[in-house]
Amino acid sequence: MADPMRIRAQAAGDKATIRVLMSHEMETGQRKDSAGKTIPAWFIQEVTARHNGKPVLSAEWGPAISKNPFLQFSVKGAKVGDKIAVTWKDNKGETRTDEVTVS
Amino acid sequence: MKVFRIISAVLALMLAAGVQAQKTTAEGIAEYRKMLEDGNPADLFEAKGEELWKTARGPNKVTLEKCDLGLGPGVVKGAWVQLPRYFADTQKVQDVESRLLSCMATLQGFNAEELAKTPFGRGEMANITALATWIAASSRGQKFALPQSHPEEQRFFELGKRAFFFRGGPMDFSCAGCHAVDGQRIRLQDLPTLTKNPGDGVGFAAWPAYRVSNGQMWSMQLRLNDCFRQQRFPYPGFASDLTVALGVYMGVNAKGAQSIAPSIKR
Amino acid sequence: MFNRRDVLARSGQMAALLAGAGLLPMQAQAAWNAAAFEIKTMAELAKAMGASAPVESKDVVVTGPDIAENGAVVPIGVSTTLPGVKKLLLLVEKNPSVLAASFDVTDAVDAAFTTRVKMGQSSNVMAVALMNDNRVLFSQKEVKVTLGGCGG
Amino acid sequence: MKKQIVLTTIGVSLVLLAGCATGPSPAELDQQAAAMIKAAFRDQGIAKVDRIQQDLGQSACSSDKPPSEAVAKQVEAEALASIKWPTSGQYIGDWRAGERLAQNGRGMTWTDSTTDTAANGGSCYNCHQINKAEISYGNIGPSLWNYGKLRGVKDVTDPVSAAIVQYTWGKLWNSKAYSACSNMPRFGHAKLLNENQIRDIMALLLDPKSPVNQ
Repeated sequence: MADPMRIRAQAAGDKATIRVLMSHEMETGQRKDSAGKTIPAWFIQEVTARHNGKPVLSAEWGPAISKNPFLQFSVKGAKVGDKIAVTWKDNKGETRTDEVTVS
Repeated sequence: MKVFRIISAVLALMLAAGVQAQKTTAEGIAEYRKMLEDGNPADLFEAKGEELWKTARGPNKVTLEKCDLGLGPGVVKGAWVQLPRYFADTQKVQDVESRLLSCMATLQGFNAEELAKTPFGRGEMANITALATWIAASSRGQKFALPQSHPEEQRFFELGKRAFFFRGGPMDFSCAGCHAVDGQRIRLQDLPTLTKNPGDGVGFAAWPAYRVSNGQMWSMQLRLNDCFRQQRFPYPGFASDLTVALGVYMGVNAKGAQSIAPSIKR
Repeated sequence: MFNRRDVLARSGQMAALLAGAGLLPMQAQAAWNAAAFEIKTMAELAKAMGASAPVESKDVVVTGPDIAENGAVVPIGVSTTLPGVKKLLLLVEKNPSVLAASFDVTDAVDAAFTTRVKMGQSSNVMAVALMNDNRVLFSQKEVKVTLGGCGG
Repeated sequence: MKKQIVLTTIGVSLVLLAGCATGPSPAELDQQAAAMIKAAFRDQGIAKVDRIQQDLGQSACSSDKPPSEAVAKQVEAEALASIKWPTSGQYIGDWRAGERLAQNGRGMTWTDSTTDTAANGGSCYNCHQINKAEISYGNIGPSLWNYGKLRGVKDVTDPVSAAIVQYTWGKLWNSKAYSACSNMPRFGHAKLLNENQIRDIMALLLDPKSPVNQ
């Protein structure tokens, strides 16, 4: 199973800044191993976020996003104590969701 | 007409960009590094390390919570900035990774020799790196103060110093060749002076670090291992006396330097 | 410096890119948009022309370092303060696949996203805003990728 | 592992023998350090443990103090005598190939598959500014921008340039001939680069047509 994400959600004014680190190889499918064999592509394709269960963000990624991806965005109206959940899904169909409380 | 307006706006922007590009290379690199500081993937390894410390594992199915990192069983905070140090139970000077080998063997029942032979980034070695990352992070902001009271600690400092200046290999390189003079660079990479305290969060006080070039978490053992690779030396044993002695030399020299580990590096 | 023809050519390329990527006109996407991420080169894109010409706009912002010490991790932000933005795209011109990321903008989030991309070489990076009224606005910035370390 | 344990034990007993107050003498520490270094390394790929057997120059330059003048002179004399001058007196190759070698920092590590010089770069930009167009350069060595031009080289075959051409070849072949503890590798002597590769780097530095001399 994939390692957990690290999510920080900090409220400031009328919104909360969300910073996410995801544990993922983000293999492009263009690299070769030491034996000269192409390493198959393996990367996160979809990222979604929910604020207290309501979808607020959806993104599509390609393999150009760096290994162990970082994403920062702001959710309007999110207050201290609210829940922010982030989900990713990769091209192998693996998925992971983690949730934090806004502080 | 609209097109012309757009074009002139674009040209104005291009001119502005031209002025901006006057920045020096060093300033540009500094700006790049600054941008990466917030959101260091080392956090992922730190979290994994904490989890591993508290999880019952190994043949004995116990946690590492009774492991003594030098400040007493289970004390993690503050331990990092006093390592490597002498441990009476093993009668050895040990760095954090050497010490983790001992704890994983005696408490959890792992085979230390097998662990030490595991390649970096694989299996239990990846776990040791994550543990070291968390242990280092637990002393973030503290100043290095390696003990030098035990004769073995003093001896390891002297041995480490000699190893630091040891010149060899097909390119005649030593640690000192790149890390004994202020202000030196390889390509654009600044080289910390490790024969003295190079400053807060520089050199010894910056590792473990997340390496963006390969997306790996690098412990001090791996850092030294790759230094020797680049020096064109043969392969140094994991947690060997040589690598621990180099840690003592650099750590003692870094006395008073504030630890920022885990950091993020090129 | 860019002359008028370059600017127009760039707009044309941008339009071609977006049309080829199935992003112009706007379409509902249920699944990951494979076509968008399969675009390999600007030349390939030049074949398919269409849609309203994208224009550079100072209201669309792409942020990033002037110099990246390592192309494996280049921090890039895309944002706009304009109302009525539907999607924000992050493009790296000289990557094998130019589209790096696409963000759907809802009322619940700021149209501002920061992530990190891989760059194989020095290149322009672009933020592209697809607006509700079908305008396409973009801005760009050059990022130099240097060779760091010993190269060994 | 076994070896290390034995060595540690020896180390501890040495400390005990020397008495609690003083600890081992500098000479004893030198010996212990040598043993520690020997015990730590193992072969990996092309990087064999014989690489840490030091020659005179390496051991003379392995402390925080420079060697005595006599030793330095000896190292330099031996290095100078070791220089192989180019066959048929041909010193200059192709600066374009030289630039590629200067950019290339690869070769000779345990992750490289061969010690063949064809697999190696010159690593020049790691330590030197050379062509100003390359902004990513190191500063452990001096800037080599305008190397030939500053030294008045207008024609590399002109006898007035012979001295600087020969010195440059010698420096690339065995840098220790001119400075016993030079940080620069001995590219020819240590078989890091072959004659043709050194000719190409010579051209990068000395050819009036090279971008370095514009």
